Amino acid sequence: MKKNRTLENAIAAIPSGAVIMVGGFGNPGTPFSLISELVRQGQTDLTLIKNDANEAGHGVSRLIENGQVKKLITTHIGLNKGVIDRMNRGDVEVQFHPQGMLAEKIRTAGAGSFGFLTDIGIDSEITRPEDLLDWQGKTYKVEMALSADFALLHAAHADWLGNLVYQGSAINFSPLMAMAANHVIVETPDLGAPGCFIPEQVHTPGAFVDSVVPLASLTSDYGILEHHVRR
Amino acid sequence: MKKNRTLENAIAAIPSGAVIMVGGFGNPGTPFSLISELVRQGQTDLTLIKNDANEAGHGVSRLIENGQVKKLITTHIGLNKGVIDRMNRGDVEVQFHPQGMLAEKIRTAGAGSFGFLTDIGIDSEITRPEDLLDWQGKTYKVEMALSADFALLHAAHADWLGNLVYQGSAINFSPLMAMAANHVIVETPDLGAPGCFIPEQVHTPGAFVDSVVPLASLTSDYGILEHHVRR
Amino acid sequence: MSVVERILSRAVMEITPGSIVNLGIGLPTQVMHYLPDDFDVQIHSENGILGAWKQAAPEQMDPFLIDAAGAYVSLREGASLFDSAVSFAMIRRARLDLTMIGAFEVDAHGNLANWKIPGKFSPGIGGAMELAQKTQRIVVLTTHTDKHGNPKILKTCRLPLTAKACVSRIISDLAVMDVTDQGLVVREKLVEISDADLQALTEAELTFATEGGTA
Amino acid sequence: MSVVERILSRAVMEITPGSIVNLGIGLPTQVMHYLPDDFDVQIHSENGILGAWKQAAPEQMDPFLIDAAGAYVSLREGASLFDSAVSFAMIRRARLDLTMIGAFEVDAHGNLANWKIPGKFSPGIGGAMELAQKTQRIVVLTTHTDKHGNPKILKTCRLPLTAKACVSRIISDLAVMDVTDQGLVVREKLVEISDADLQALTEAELTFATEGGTA
Repeated sequence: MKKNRTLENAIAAIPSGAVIMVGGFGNPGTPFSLISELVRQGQTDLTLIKNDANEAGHGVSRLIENGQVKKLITTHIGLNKGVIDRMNRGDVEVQFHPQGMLAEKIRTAGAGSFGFLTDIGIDSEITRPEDLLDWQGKTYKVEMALSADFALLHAAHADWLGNLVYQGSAINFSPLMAMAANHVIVETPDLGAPGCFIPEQVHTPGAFVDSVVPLASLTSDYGILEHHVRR
Repeated sequence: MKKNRTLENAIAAIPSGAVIMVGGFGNPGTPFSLISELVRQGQTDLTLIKNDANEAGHGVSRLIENGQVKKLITTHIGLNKGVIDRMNRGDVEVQFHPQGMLAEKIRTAGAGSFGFLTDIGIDSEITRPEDLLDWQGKTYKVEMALSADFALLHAAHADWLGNLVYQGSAINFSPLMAMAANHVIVETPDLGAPGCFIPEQVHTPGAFVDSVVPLASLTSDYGILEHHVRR
Repeated sequence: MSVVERILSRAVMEITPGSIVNLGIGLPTQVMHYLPDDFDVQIHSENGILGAWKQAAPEQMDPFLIDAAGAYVSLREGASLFDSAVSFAMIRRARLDLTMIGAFEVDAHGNLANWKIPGKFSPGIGGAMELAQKTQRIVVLTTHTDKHGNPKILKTCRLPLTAKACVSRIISDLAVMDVTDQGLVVREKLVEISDADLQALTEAELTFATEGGTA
Repeated sequence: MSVVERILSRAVMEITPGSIVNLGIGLPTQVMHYLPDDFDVQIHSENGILGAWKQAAPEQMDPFLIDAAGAYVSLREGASLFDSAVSFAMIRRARLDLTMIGAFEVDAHGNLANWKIPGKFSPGIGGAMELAQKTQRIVVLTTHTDKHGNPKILKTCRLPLTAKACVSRIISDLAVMDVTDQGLVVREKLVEISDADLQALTEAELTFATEGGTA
């Protein structure tokens, strides 16, 4: 069953108020084209789940700058002073998690489980008394699963069954989000026919993917950020 | 740092009484050569964690038949009547888990977490009242993490940093066990130098692996089981 | 047509094009051999395969590639291979459209017992609980009675349950029955048999949607 | 030699051959550039890299391959790339030998505060908590005092903690100090400074293992 969709159709499935996971750690893995279309279509009151806020004028930062985002669930936004300012002004609610806890909360939803027991941050101010569980003689912090209505992902390669292969450091949260979201939309510059992958090398099996959007080319968004080049 | 070991040296690290995870679902992924050496060295009072008990005369069944195993933590031993009989006689203690729960308990230990909340089997006789947790208005079953002293794994390909690539249906529990055991021993018929893998295609990063044992060849244990061939 | 053939040839009609299907150990795994070679389906095997297919020719048989029942399978184009945690994530996230599964007992409430006969047979749970509890649609394949002629389709299961209220449809060698809020409804008969005779072989009460129609 | 150079050139000596090391954002990431090109080490970056290495030549720079600080890295032979769950599993399972990390404050008990200055700077937690809490050895790289000359090495941290009692060693621009059960012990001085002057710049009480020895 072919999962190919146009950019417009794929994003039109998203209603205002949706909870959306967005792949990417910094630029790599950020689905810039899907995000651009979401900016164009203008859905509002979105809750975003992404490792970071990208940088000013890029990726999810554009959704935040455009006032489409109610809440951001993330780990670190230190490279985006504009979003920090909006958070401080109360324009957007920001919820921070330790990075591996965010990954694991998403993965837990993706595994069809409801929460997990950890000791990360258990002695820190991020842990509230009501998060603590005494169980079989020890104390744990309970981290609940984090799911979403949609996931927007970038894959280096895909086939039209939805099998995905990622590249470089662009893997990051994407395989976890593919498992955790109810409707998974993937953009790719390289859409092949089934059989184009070695089966052991598929990162995300097509069963987790709902829509695949082929990109004719990658815009400059996907290129080198000159200010991160060491001189 | 080279992680190459001889078969004898690698297995000699295991003391009697050890808790050992063994990869493989049926034959594929079963580290027959590591197991043979463990039979030869004769460590006893072992606790094994493996999806199944292999078949009579093969793999972990040999350890059980040889009286080296105190306890088996598994999901299904229907293809091994001899081990079922030993279980029924009380010669070996057998603990059953739903297959995906066993996988997830191992993976939870591998993620450095302590347990997870599920609803699998919550209405069945496998769930005891003391496994149930009321949390934020809902009832969950708590499944605790399952770790081990050692993992014995088979990889189709490895390098001497411990990077592993599996093949076919031999992936199964191996990447999870590599994360969950304190000392991970891997056999492989194809040991290469670092650089032999495409970095995105490594299934188990070398950080999780302690010893790699090169095999000169694969014995008949690794071949087709004629009685499973459909005529 | 043997009893098994009758069940399998009806069971194969349950598989809709484009779907993801798990075929349990026993009768269900044999359904694959009734599918046309070009049928658009992805067979999931819980040991880490999506896109398993019929046994390869002898010279292409791969000892490192079996399904959960131990059979040497091949792979279709577009297949993927993955670890057991991902495989069961797929199941628990309800990404499977259909699981066909065997039964020791099944009942009018859709309860399924297929993993344990206390004191007699206890090989373990395997993947059955998660498949039964989480697949979107469960179809049970079973002989209508056991080898002693006793009903396997009961008012209420007596054996330890695999999962509660999970079964949508039962295909036996005699009939196709749906689990509904009003109990079991016979949709088709697979042999010439009267309503009364079919009911006599069934502990659960049957309603006949086919009454006076097909036989 | 600048203050930064002094810290980094001492810090690089902490990296033992064959080890797995994470270099935190800020000063620590720059330590890599002080390593010889053939040094046997695997640099872990929490965005999913084991075996990250120095920036590639411009024509080989890959926009899809950055470290956690955003720098365009290359890969060494034997590198692997993986998802964030695996990356943090590696951290929480203590498969990292060493993390070098920056600090707002660090104290005599080995407590570390480096993620939040309430009311002033709150960019998020990132990977710091898990790295600090779970790496086998934590070495803090920091200027001895802040830009106003106030001590950063305290009796007890005042800012929200990243992790308790996690730091093994502190390398400042002035000295190398170990966290011990008896408090901070100065192992080396990196500049000509008297014990009294070093103590004056440090809120935590210092013990001088180097007393009368090296200066």
